[in-house]
Amino acid sequence: MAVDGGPELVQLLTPEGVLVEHPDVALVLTDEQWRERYELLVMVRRLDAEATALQRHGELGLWAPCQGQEAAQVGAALATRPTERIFPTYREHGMAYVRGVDPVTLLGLFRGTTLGGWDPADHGFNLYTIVIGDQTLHAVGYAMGAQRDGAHEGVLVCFGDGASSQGDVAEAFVYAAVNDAPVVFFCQNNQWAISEPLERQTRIPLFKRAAGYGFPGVRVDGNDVLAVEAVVSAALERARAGGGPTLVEAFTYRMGAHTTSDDPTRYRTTAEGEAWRLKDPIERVRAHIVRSGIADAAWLAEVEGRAEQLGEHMRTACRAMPDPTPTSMFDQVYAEDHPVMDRERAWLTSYLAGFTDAPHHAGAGGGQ
Amino acid sequence: MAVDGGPELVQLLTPEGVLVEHPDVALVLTDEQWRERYELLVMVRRLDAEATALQRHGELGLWAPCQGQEAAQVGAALATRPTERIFPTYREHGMAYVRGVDPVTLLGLFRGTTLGGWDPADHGFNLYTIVIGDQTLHAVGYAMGAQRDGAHEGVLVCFGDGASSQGDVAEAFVYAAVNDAPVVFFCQNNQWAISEPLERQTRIPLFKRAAGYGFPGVRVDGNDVLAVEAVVSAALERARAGGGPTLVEAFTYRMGAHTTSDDPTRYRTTAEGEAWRLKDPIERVRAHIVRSGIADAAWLAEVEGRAEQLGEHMRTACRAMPDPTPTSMFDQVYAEDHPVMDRERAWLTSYLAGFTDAPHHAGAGGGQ
Amino acid sequence: MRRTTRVPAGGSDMAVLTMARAITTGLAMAMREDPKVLVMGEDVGRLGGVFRVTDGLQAEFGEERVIDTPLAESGIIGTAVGLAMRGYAPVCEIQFDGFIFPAFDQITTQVARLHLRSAGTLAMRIVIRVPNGGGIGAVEHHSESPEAYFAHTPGLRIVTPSSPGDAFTMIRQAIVHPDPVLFLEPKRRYWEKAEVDVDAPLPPMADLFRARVVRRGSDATLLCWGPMVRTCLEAAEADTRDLEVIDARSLAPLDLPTIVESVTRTGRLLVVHEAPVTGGLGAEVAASVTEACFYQLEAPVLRVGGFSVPYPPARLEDLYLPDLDRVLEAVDRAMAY
Amino acid sequence: MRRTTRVPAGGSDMAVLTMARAITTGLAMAMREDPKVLVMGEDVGRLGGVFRVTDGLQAEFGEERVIDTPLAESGIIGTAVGLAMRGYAPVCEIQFDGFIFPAFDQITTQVARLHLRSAGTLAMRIVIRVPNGGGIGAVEHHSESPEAYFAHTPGLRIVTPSSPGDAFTMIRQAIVHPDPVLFLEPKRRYWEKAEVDVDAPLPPMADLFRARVVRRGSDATLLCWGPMVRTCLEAAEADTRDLEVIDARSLAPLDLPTIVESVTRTGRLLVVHEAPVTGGLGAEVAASVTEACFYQLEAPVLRVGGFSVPYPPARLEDLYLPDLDRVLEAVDRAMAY
Ligand SMILES: Cc1ncc(C[n+]2csc(CCOP(=O)(O)OP(=O)(O)O)c2C)c(N)n1
Ligand SMILES: Cc1ncc(C[n+]2csc(CCOP(=O)(O)OP(=O)(O)O)c2C)c(N)n1
Ligand SMILES: [Mg+2]
Ligand SMILES: [Mg+2]
Repeated sequence: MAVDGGPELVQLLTPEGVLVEHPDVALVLTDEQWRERYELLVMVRRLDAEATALQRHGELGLWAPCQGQEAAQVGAALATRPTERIFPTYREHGMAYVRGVDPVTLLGLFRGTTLGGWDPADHGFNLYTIVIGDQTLHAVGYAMGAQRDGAHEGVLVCFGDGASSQGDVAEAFVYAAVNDAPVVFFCQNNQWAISEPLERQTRIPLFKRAAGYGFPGVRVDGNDVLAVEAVVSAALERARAGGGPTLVEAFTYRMGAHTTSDDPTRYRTTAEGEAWRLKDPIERVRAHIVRSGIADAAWLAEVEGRAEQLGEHMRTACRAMPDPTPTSMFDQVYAEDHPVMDRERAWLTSYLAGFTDAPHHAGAGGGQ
Repeated sequence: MAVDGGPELVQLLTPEGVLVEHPDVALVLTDEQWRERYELLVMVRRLDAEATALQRHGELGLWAPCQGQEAAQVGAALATRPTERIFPTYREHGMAYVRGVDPVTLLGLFRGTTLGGWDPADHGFNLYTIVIGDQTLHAVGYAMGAQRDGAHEGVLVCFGDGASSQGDVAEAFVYAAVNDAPVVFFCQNNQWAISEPLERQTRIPLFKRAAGYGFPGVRVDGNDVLAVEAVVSAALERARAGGGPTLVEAFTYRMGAHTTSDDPTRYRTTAEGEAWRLKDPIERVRAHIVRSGIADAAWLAEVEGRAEQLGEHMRTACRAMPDPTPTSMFDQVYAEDHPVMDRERAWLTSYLAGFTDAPHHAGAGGGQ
Repeated sequence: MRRTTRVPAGGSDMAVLTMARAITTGLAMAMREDPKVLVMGEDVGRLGGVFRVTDGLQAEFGEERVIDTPLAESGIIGTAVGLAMRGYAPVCEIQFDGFIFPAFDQITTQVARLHLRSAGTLAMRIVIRVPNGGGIGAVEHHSESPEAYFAHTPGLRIVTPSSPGDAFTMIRQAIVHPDPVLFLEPKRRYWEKAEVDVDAPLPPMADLFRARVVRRGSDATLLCWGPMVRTCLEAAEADTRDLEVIDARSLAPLDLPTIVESVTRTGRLLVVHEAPVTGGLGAEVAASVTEACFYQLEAPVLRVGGFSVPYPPARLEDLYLPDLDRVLEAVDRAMAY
Repeated sequence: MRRTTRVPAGGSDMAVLTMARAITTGLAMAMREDPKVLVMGEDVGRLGGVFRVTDGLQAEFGEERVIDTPLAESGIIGTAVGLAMRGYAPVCEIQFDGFIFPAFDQITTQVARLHLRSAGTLAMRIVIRVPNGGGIGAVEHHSESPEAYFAHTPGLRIVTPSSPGDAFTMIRQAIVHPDPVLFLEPKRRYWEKAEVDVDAPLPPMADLFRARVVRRGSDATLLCWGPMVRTCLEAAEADTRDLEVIDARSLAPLDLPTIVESVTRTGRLLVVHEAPVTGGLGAEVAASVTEACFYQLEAPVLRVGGFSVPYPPARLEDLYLPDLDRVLEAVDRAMAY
């Protein structure tokens, strides 16, 4: 199982928190920016832990944790402009957070009260996509639209190492390449697709896939928020300038289970997890900002306090989320009137009215 | 529009019929083998012309000509062992011929009397596949079966430049790569997918696609029967030895229409056709064997005579092909009894029996 | 096969157009009216499509609006989704009915659902044009009738014209409609001609989903659509019984009131389609109408369709497809109850 | 969640098994009996599948026979086709019903047709296992009931068990059968237990396609399958009317004689399924049975199913899915005719 990203890995901040130079890639942050990044990473980890806990307490049917991938998500999202659209999978809680999406919005899907339910235009953050790979084509189409609008906008689309095997992702590469679409394919290679290690999807590093389609591929240390931001920024800049697509492989690790329904002890070793724990994306930033005096203990404690508030907010708001009304399931299937919706809505309304007590439907059960 | 295959093109016999050396690839043929190849090329061209003529005379609903691609098809098929399976598209008439499939067998599909109708085991030649790209996965699965059987067999699968964009073909690359499947992906880049030039499918040469999946890709002069045989032989040898897949891009040209329903004058220039005519796959072999004394005029005339006989055979046999019986459409949908087939077969039989004269169904019309 | 490059603009009231040309004309009009409308698919540009339905559009609107896509159907639909998210209105061509299946996932899990998934905030203003059905002597996969798959998929609308006039109007309505619309074009009727009023204003949108009684009758109702409308009209003309013929026009939603009203008068219903009968859309019609008209029906709803086998080789297609005789044989059976 | 690695071999007569374990046991038995049988899919190997249905198989049969495939469903089915051509009998797992659509093209245009296309020379001995239906509180795409799509596709067979015993027998029969079989596993019943005779000889193949009357009754017939069998049995038990319950077991082909015989006795039929009613398999049953029993039916065949919307968020699924009350409300309506 791969732990080492190999010689092509772009890294700017080592696991020990030491800044290193790279011949092609550079990014210098102000102290304020360093603190901002640290705080984002901490908040995202907290968000994720809180949602996991909410699932354990039966408030959510499922959660897909992003622990370990915070730097990849925060760094990539920070590289985008707020007007640029992000196309997530189902695990991009960190990106959502950077974009200002209230984490509670995400919970609806996992609680079973919505199928997503947010407006992508609100924060330039597209809906979660569960069918693996589908969103890569959407992103390319969206980018083709941006080209037609004459907008110098980039588009960021996420997918996983497992997703790299899907035909739709390959078609997205083809469409992006022949159209010079301004899209950055951001693959979080977290080493696992549920129980399948990377070796079941490819025999060579994933970033090399791009070369077969005629556009650049880069492997970046996905646990290095600085390097990710730098690499994705450069790729987006290229896209905006008409240079076409780039594939960025963020080499990272899914520290937790695939979802709260999964039991990773069945298929991977704790030694692997230990090795990756040493590359933690947050620890290295803390080491750097503490060592270089950018942050002190008091400020770190403040951040912890804000993280605690976020957790509190999520708990309260999650528990308060109302169940959808029964007939809401008919309301937005079509944009315009539809006789079948009218007929079934009317039937359900009168059917439910026929019960003296509530019909015997319980809440959400398990799930995968 | 590409006419020149570029520096990576493997060529052993120039358009002028001159043998040239290549640093990595070599193949020496006996005089007998040269004559055999020449004759095959001539026969395939004749077969194709005959079928085209049969379509014009209303005997076939459609034909997909392979003119211009004879060397690619003959060379690749000759590189296989007879026990090795070939997975064609719908245009591999040349491969079928090399494998000993009676051309008349192929005609059924285009005449509208069968949906294919041959047994792939008979000549190790799989059924024509019309849905673009699907057969590439079949070939990989078949090759995985060969691995499980411990057979040191290669598999040859054909697809076109257009097909390279299909998700299934990319998935076939993934499955082949991670399984080291003994398969040779043989892409006949004939520069066109109906009316779309190669540029609509890729921005870089197609053989480079393989590198993105971690296996070798080679571009060979598809109009050079010697080079194609040499390159495909090497790739198959590698596959048999457990070296995994190879992508071979045969750089060639569709001299005719996409099918007899197509009108290429709508989308390509005659100048392009002229340029390619100078690279004709048969002319160069004739030039070589005549110049080097391998064949004389009398023998060439004999070959023409045999080609004429083939044409005659096709004409006669095609016209004699019976229409399928009405209830045959129910007979092989399932391998075992099926009540719906029984019911519908019985209904149709009694329905037809109710007519005093033949029911008014005509023969096949047009088609694409 | 060459035609002039420029698609006729409005100006003359009536034009005699083939169904193919009527669709071209409707597409051109929609593109002129709304710069967000795009046309995309395999060979739709320079070639004008294998049926020439998009002929002349690239010359008029350029390569940015009439896009020759790579050969990948999931890609056509998937990128159309993204274009729709960006405010465009892509009209996708799937070259033949049998090639829609690689895009099945994008259509059923994305196109059909994104409006709902986004709580009504995303418009999936996508039209998927599909030359549909058999009868042209083609090879396998070129003669399918996949409407039942999509009619069972909530979130999609399906319409299909049977005449040049309807084709011209319906394609324009489908493009304006905010929901995704599958637009099935009966390919064997592409070359049939009729007068089309190319200047008529666009009818109200609700008309797009209305069935039309194309022939009045009192003994039995024939419900059909697309290619089968002409077949049923010919059967009705040839028969001594007084047969009503309804062109469904919209397959999702079905215009049940119009059908039920007819069945209430005639007492007998036959549904005629090209797709295999088993699990076909005729079953839905039969089930719904029987529920609505249980006491009015004097015979069970009978289905006349393709046999429950893959579309056969071309030499058998005239036996496979419902024709005048098959329709009338079923009428005989219905009348015998 | 850990279980022992080795799957119970025969030996003891009766074992109490969950449905999931019954399928595992049947798979293991089939693999022991025939070395050509392979298992393939996402996470089926080391993990034993997300529902643990293939748990222990890779440990017993190795990685060559229990294959963790790349994450690509079209690839799973497409390579299975090739393996079948080579004489293997792949049992493919599609991880959830909602993820079968990327493989729709390979299933409908290849798996379903290659036997026919090859004039009967190729056997497509492929089983496609799909955890099916809703009721487990899952997120989108994990609760679909796509059977109607496949029942409309000639060349496929579809079976679905409703009990551990049937699951054990039917998976083995499906694997032996030379035709491609879609094997739908009612996922919300995976954990229900029953005694299974793991030593019983395999019943005749024809049994696989036979419906079973699971409860005799005289007032009305409830036809159901998979997850709805238990629901219908509970409804019948709870009700004062004498309801017959039939487990369809085979959805393609449908065992019409058994259903017709029942309806001839009861005069009323309700079809209960989870899929959306519009265009669902209930329509096919209604149309066929009405044609066969026109004079016997005292009420129209009524369909009880999912609403005609995408499967809703989990908090609404108990309202979306037919339950005891919904079934009995429909019985009320049927009895009122
Ligand atoms: C088409 C499809 N097939 C299967 C699944 C089930 N599934 C959900 S996540 C997953 C693994 C995804 O792996 P990867 O792409 O590496 O992303 P990660 O979960 O590691 O972030 C699978 C198989 C799915 N959602 N969609
Ligand atoms: C899935 C699918 N989409 C579209 C078609 C229609 N079609 C038939 S051949 C063809 C072009 C194929 O081009 P290429 O792969 O280059 O092969 P060539 O015909 O040049 O040999 C197209 C689009 C098809 N058969 N299958
Ligand atoms: Mg992963
Ligand atoms: Mg080509």
